[in-house]
Amino acid sequence: MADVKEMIAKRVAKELKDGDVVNLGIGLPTKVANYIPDDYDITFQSENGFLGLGPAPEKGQEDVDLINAGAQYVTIKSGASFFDSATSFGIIRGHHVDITVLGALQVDEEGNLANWIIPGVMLPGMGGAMDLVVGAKKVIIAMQHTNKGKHKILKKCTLPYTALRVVDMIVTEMGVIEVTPSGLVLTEINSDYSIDQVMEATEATIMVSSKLKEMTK
Amino acid sequence: MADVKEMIAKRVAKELKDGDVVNLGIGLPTKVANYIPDDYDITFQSENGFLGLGPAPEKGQEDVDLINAGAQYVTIKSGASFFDSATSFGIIRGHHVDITVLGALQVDEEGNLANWIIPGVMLPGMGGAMDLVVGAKKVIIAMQHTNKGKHKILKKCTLPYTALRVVDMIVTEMGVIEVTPSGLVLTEINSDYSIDQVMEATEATIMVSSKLKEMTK
Amino acid sequence: MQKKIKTLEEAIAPIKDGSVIMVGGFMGTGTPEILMDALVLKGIKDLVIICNDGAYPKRGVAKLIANKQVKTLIASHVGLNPEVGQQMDRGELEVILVPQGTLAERIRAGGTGLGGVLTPTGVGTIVAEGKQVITIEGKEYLLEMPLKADFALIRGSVTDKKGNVWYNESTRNFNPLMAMAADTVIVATEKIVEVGEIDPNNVMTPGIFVDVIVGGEKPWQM
Amino acid sequence: MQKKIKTLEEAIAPIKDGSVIMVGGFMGTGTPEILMDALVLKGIKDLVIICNDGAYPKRGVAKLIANKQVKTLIASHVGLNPEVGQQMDRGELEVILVPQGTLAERIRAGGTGLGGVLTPTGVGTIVAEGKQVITIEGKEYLLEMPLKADFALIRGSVTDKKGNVWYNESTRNFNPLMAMAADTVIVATEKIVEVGEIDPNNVMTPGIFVDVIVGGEKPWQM
Repeated sequence: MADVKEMIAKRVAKELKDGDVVNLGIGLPTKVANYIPDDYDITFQSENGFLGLGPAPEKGQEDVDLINAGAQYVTIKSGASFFDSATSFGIIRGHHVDITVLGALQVDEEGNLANWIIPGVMLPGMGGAMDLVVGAKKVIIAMQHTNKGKHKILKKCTLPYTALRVVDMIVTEMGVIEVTPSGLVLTEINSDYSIDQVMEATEATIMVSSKLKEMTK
Repeated sequence: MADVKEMIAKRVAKELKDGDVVNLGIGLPTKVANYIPDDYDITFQSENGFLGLGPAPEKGQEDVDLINAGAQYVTIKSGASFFDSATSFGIIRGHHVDITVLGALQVDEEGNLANWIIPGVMLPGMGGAMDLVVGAKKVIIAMQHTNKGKHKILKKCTLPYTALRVVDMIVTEMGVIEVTPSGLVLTEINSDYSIDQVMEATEATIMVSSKLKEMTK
Repeated sequence: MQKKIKTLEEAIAPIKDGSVIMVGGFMGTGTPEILMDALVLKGIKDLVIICNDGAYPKRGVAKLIANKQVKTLIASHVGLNPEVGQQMDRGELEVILVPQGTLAERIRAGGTGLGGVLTPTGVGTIVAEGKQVITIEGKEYLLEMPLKADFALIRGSVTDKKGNVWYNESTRNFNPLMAMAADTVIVATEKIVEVGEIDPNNVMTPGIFVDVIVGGEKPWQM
Repeated sequence: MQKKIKTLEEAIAPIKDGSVIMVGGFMGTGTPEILMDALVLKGIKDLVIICNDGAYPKRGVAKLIANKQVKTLIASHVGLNPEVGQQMDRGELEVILVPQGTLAERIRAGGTGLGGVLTPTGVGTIVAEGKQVITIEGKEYLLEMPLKADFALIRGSVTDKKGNVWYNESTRNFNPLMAMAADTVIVATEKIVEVGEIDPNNVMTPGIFVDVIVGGEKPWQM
């Protein structure tokens, strides 16, 4: 089996269309950039203030004025543009980002998302996440299906919300789940798992699409 | 007697302090720029999008990309800066303009201002005037005392308001009137006129300052 | 990369009778004149135009107004174009006047996903009619709502082939705001350059906002 | 012309215990480190710091936090500076978390005289607690209020002697917004140039906002 995170990133990458403006969260979502077809012109946004985010620089070639939202040194592509934080979040809130890919602590049947705080344990702050999920045209959650066996896809989130009814799609190592007005629908499944195994790893009610496909790995 | 408009402009200019940011309205107020001491560093704002407005260019030297808010070709001074209209009015509304000088159709005892519309007669639009008088730290009205004998300084404006309680000072060919919480106070008088003449040319109640001075011409 | 450079005709093809169109410029300076001329030629009607002003005769949006193509004009100032007043008097043109700073902020709100902004401008005046007044710490503000459009017609001084735009001097005005607030953004530009020729720091409208680039915009001939 | 260039010591002289200070930068990038160091040396306390984040140890505002000079931190993210959580747990530091886009917009509102803005961000979350919810066309928005400060500490890449500032790449972030929202604005800059050397079109913070210029800010040493 391919590395789980790489597999998830690879599947998410298929959701990106030529010409899209995309914002990738820190961690697993960042890997999505590695699976874009060469002939695609995808513009990556970095919410700290630019469009045209490129790959990490060679060691020793870092530009100290140029970091991404995860505080890593990065590069820009030709045609990039810089702006201030109000414009950056204007781009996000104003629905000019086609897709955002983020991790999650919990997602629920209504597409509600919790990914920024575990009261009493972890209080990092929401950063740009609340704006991103409210503003992006499509919100994809890329994460491992469970937290070491503990359910993350729930009937109802128990952690404080990041936002309500914002998630469009969940991609995990087990499959692809779409959030629809009638609930969660499993549309693709990793052939290493049975539908029962997916159900077991999910607290939320999941419908299985009549067109269920095999997930590419 | 010196030209009335020039005299008014000259007197208004005395209100400007070194380092001030100033926005001058179209017409008479524009002339204020001609009476600034040479050693003063005044920054003039043009609300169509820049700071550092300079004098009119020589004929034939016009730059077609560079107009002021009155649609006249202008120049910029060294150290100027350009920006978009939202930033321009952010500067105005955010109290970053020290003084604005505007004409008026009517001003009243409360410092209410009417200067943008005569219903059924003149409907030019308010342009930037409503923002300027609400946003500038000090609002000076520079105008002739009456409209060919018809009162303009009233107990209460009869024309639609530009804004309420915004005028700080009125400079006319007859004198200088300050708007205070207790009403209008004549602080300077042109020696060509008597106090009675000023009163007669003014519908509003005017108090005469105990420190009444002669207006410079 | 998608090809954004098109002919004038291709560029304005999707604009129809009744379209809501933002037009950049301040008294014509910063208005894409070749797009105005093309719309006059095309002759579509009942347009809703959002522009700072009514310009002056034979300049900018005044061309559309003179040609009776405009149903509604949302602007802050129309005093230098006598045709506006005449058409209003005859009931041919509706004019909605908005304070200039409020107009800028409403367009910005439309482009940046804000539900509205609170401004002190216009409180106690005609502008406040029909609007919600919200009092904060004893001070009154008007709730002003976002403005959006089907099209934004923008004038660039320098535009690269990805659509990154740089505006010279006072041509900038409403252009970058409108470029964020419309479904389709058409830039008529003086100069077209290769991608990378505009310093990424100095890009004023990022290319993601621009759908169509048309070359051939000229400096205004006085 | 007023002389704006001052020494570090002169520049921070008016900053006192309890001052409300906006600090530009995103995870330290774009933060004026020489001003942070000078404040640490000065040792004033009970500061209210408004900054995008808590940076990371030995960088930016983290220096002030580590030195126990901060009473309240208003930020969108504090997860990469463990000291913040520790001081919170001990009750030494109050942290007010604000979504990043809302933080930017609140600072912009403070600087541009808006009474507030309506944002969809945070609706239905902890962020909405105690805030007015306004429904427009069936959609809920939070009314978010302006933020202002006594001081803004800004990092310029290039600054002219009138105070016009140009920011390089991702150092821009909150700097131009904060420069409009504080009573006194101090810029620590890498390069000081003569007036006129920055193209007026590309000025990012107009000089009228800058009260004090301090030279000697260095590129960050990794």
